Amino acid sequence: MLPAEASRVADAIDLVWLIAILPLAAAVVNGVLGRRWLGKWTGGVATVALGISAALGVAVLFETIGLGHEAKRIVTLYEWIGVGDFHVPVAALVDPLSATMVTVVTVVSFLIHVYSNGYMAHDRGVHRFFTWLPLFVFFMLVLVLADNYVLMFVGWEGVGLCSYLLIGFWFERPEPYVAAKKAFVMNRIGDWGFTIGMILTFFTFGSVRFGEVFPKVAEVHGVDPTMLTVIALAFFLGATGKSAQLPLYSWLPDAMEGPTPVSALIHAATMVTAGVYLVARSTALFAAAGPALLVVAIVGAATAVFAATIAIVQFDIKRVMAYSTVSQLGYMFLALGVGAPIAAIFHLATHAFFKALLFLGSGSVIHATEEQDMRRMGGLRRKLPITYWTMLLAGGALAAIPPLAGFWSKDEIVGAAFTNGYPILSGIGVLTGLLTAFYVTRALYMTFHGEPRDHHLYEHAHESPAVMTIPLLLLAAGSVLAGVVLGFPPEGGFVHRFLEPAVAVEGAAQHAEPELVAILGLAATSVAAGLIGIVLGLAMYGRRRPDPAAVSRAAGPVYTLLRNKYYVDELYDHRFVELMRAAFGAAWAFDIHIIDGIVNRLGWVAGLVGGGIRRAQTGVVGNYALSIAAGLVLLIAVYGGYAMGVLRR
Amino acid sequence: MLDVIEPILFGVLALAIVGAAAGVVLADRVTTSALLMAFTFLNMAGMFVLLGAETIAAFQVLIYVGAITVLILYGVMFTPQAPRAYGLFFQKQTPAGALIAALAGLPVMVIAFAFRDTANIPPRGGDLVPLASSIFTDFAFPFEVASVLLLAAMVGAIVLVKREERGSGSAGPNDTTSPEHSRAKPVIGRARE
Amino acid sequence: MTTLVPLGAFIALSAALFFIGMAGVLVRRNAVVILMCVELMLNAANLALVAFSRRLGLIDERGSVFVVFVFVIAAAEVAVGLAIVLALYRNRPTVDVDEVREMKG
Amino acid sequence: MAPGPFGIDPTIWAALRLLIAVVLALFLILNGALLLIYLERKVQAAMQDRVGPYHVGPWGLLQTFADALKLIAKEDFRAGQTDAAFFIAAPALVFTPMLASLVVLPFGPSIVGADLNIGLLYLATLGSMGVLGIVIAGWASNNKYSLVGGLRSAAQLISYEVPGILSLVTAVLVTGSLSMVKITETQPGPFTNIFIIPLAFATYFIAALAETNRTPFDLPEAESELVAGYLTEYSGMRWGTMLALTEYGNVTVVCGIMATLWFGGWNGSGIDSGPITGPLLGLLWFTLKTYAFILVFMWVRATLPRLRIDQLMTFCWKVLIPLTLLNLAVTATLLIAFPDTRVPVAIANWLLLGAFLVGIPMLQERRLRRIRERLRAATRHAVAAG
Repeated sequence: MLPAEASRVADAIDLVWLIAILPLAAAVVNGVLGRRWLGKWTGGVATVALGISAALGVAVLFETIGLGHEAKRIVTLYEWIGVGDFHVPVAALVDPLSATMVTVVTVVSFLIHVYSNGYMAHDRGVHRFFTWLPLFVFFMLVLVLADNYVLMFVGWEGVGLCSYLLIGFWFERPEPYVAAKKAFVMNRIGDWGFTIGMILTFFTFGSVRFGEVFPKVAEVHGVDPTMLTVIALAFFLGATGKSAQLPLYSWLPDAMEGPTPVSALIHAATMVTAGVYLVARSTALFAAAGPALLVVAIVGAATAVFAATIAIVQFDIKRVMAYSTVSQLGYMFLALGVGAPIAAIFHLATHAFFKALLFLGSGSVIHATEEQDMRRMGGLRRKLPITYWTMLLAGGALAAIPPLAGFWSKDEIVGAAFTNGYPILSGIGVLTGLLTAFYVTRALYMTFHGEPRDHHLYEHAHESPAVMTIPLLLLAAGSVLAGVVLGFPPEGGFVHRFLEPAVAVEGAAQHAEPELVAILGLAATSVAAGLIGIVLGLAMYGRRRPDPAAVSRAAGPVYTLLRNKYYVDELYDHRFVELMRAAFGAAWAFDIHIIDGIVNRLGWVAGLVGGGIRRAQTGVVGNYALSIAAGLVLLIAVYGGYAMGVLRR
Repeated sequence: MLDVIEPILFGVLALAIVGAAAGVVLADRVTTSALLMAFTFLNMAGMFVLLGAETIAAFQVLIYVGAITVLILYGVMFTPQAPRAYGLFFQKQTPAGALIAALAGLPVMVIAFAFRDTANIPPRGGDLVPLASSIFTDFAFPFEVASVLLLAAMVGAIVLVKREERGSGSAGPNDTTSPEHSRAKPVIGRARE
Repeated sequence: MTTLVPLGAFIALSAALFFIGMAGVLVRRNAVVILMCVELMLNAANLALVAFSRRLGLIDERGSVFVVFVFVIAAAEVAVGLAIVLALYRNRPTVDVDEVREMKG
Repeated sequence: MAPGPFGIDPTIWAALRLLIAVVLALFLILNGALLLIYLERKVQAAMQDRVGPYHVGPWGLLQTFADALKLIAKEDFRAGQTDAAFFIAAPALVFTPMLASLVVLPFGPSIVGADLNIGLLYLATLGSMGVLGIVIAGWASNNKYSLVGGLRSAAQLISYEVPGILSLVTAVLVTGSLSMVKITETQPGPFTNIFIIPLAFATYFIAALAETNRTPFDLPEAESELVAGYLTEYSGMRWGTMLALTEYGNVTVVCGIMATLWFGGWNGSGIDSGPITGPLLGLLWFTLKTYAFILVFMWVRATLPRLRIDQLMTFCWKVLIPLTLLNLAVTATLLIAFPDTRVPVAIANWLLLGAFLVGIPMLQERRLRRIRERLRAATRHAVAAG
């Protein structure tokens, strides 16, 4: 507790640490007692804990809103590392940005926990699941609430670990743990970037605390811009790893091997947005480092369109969602890049809702049909009405159909890109919007409409239990309303007024006054693009003209390229991996021959010395006692000498 | 006439203590030593009474005579003292030990007499309340630690003495005395070759 | 009321007892006897403590408190020590400390 | 130190009182022992529907005197291999503490040898000293029965000291003093400690039975297993000292402690009726209470069978000590919580006592059932094996 706040009466913000501790407690309880005693009840434990922390999260959010513009408070628990001038307190930074993130994380997590109670009910490892999922939430909250890079890194690694554990949850089958390994390794590359950025930050600014770093950035002739750029790019590398951007995106689609709630929570709503959060949090840094921002924007845009094109041709419903996630994250980075962090966070929030909903919906479909391949589905809307309608809403939101949530946020990104002077990027955004609308239509149509292609499957399909559908409905409400409530009117909505102080930095070009015409034009364009995409999708998959098969045949090589995801995985495997092998081989040889060699020599010397000394160890207790007594006599002699003045100090 | 009682008591007790202690060291049979030790402790309790520490005296008898001596007698009786073919003392280090003890002891005893002043004594048994209060207030934490120590000692003693049923390898001594114990210093052994 | 015996007498007695015990520890080869001698040394320490706490006339019996702790230590020591002796005796029928030198370096 | 009456120098007065107390105690013990033995035999006889001693003197009153004479007149015999010094020292070692412990027993108002303000601690201390003599006796008579008996007895006494002392401490917590006289004075009314801490009384009663080697805890001299335990090699007046005097003296002492701590000691009607009659009445009350408990001891002896050594230890370490510890903790907590009323303590204690009386038999029942099942399974297995 900072001295300034010592006098203030405690309130929700002072309890903010509790939000993070509760999931941890749940994880510990389930981890210790789960296997033997709790069993199925672990779900209950975790859900209750998450419920409480979600309530607290909302409370914190409202309180932060109440605080208005000076809403920035640091709740220090204790000092974790204090070495010289390197201080790492365990402290929570509560400001609009983190409050928003906390709310999104806790609420979505809570809903997904509720959902998981139904989804994982029949799984043998349910206690493992409910140990790691709350643990993940804990680390995510640490990441979000951290007031310095080191603590943030703790959460960063923690969520990586949990995602590894949860992707490989069904480790009996080969694919999951291969995917888990892949995700972990790729995240490691990103984490390496993060580490570099952290170290450089400390050496440059002499601190890792946001509150101390950013002001130093702001002052004009503080540090040389190249260093800033390096730091920013290093952090951005970490962001690409965690948020599955080019070139480190390819683990995310494979991560779909995990249970669907995991995909929804970790790989759609929360963890993958950590990168976005990192960049948004470091807005001051990035804004000061000009070229870095451009890189961010370009990478984001490229990822967006790239992933969208792949998503078009996937047949696994979850993989479609995965690539869509990648491309939406691309949007967010685009927004960050063009200097509209608020839009990015806004899109993050809305996306969290509707993408989680899409995943949970597809999860409910999978739960109903034991099938992920859309080619064997179809006509399911009669069987799964709730799932169908909720997913339809979410799809609309994803396709940016007004007035659904996605429209507002995505429109703002495109608009920001345009008004801030990146017309090409905003064009790419619009194009991506078209593609997005197309593949989401395709996915929904193939799943729910048309004639059932697999009657056996169709017969056995059944609507999910209430414990799974209720979260769907709540999320649907979220993905319908979030946009209007937060983002209306555009560029001046509540979210802007709220987030303004958190990300405001001079030099960030987000105050370019947009004129109404441009806004409306852009909105119209993106909506038009979305509608085109939808119409196209309906045309192709609804009444088969043009017939998708024909189209794919027509665009043969392109189609194969897309089907194989641009051969990125193969590229990685063949080039990089071999390269790494060679390098590490050399390192290994060095370690064995030089390092170990030295250690062995030293050990040998120690052995010689010991061999000499050990003669003193006669093994007879009496002798030892004798030596002790001799020491005592010496002691007495010395003190006696002092006492009698024979010796003097 | 009461003025002589106390020095006389002190003298008697002191003689008894020193004599019995010497007996403990020199006695041929272990049981004798044990009993003499108990006797020493009893006289020491008398010393404490003389110093006006009745509570301590009571504890002294309770613990040393009542518990420790009996325990030691147990030890004596569970380890039958086989008739020795050799002497009572170490061959080599006995003179050295005695010499060291004397060297250290005599000057200390001489110096000790530097304390000329006399001890002031609370009314009889008056040390009970202050003792208790200071143990449970200022020394509460050491007290707890001591209790933990006792617990640890109890468990350790039980584990050490317990015969291991069906190889629940709890008895440490097997390891210290087993012949393959020489494996325990491989590095040095190899380094010497 | 004060003792008529000078404090030094008590201290000297305690020293004598202590060094007798030490001599015993040094010269005897029987483990049990060595334990007893250690007890003697501890007890000598007790006497010194009580005597000094008397001399300083502390009202809260600091010295006696430490005596109580010494009791605890003594009890623990004798319990564990005897346990070791018994365990040792079980493996080789001797209680003479100089016949046990497996720890010889 | 209070100035003595009749203008005697206080120290001398204290010495005088000590002398009086010792004489009184010796008298009480020596005659008391004879009386008690007679009483025991009579009571046992009555309970077993026999007549008991009736030849010597009216109703056989002089029987035990005759026995004492016989013991004294016996030859001072010592078996060959015994260890003379220890063998002779042992009876003294057990007899002395018992005698010394009579010093602090408050027989009546101003009939106390010495009112130490650590009196109870003193008693516990002396109680623990007796063990030494028994071990020595067992060891010195160089006889395996004696040795085993001595070791058993020592183990038993040391083990049962713990619950005994813990129970005493509970009582001390309630009365707030270690001085026997003060303890007596704190409970003048009819509502003595027994109504406040009955559980402590029960536990102490059991522990006292064990500490005095009375049935059902008289394992050390279990004829059926080890002839007469540590007494095997003893005969004549040594045996008399050891068994008759010491054992019955100890019984008297513990019963006196019980009477003092839980039943108000000398308190009774008319103890302040005068400088002479008051003390005498107090003495009367104290003696009555004490002998009541002694009779209970005899009753127990006539009723209960002897335990097995492992049952003895199990009961002490797994039942009695945890119970007393719990009781102590609860009492202390409640005393701290409600410093000015004893009612919560009383309630808690009665509840615990009820739990004890109900729970122990149930646990025992369960254990027995489990053992029977195991046996049955074992036999079945054996049969199956062929």
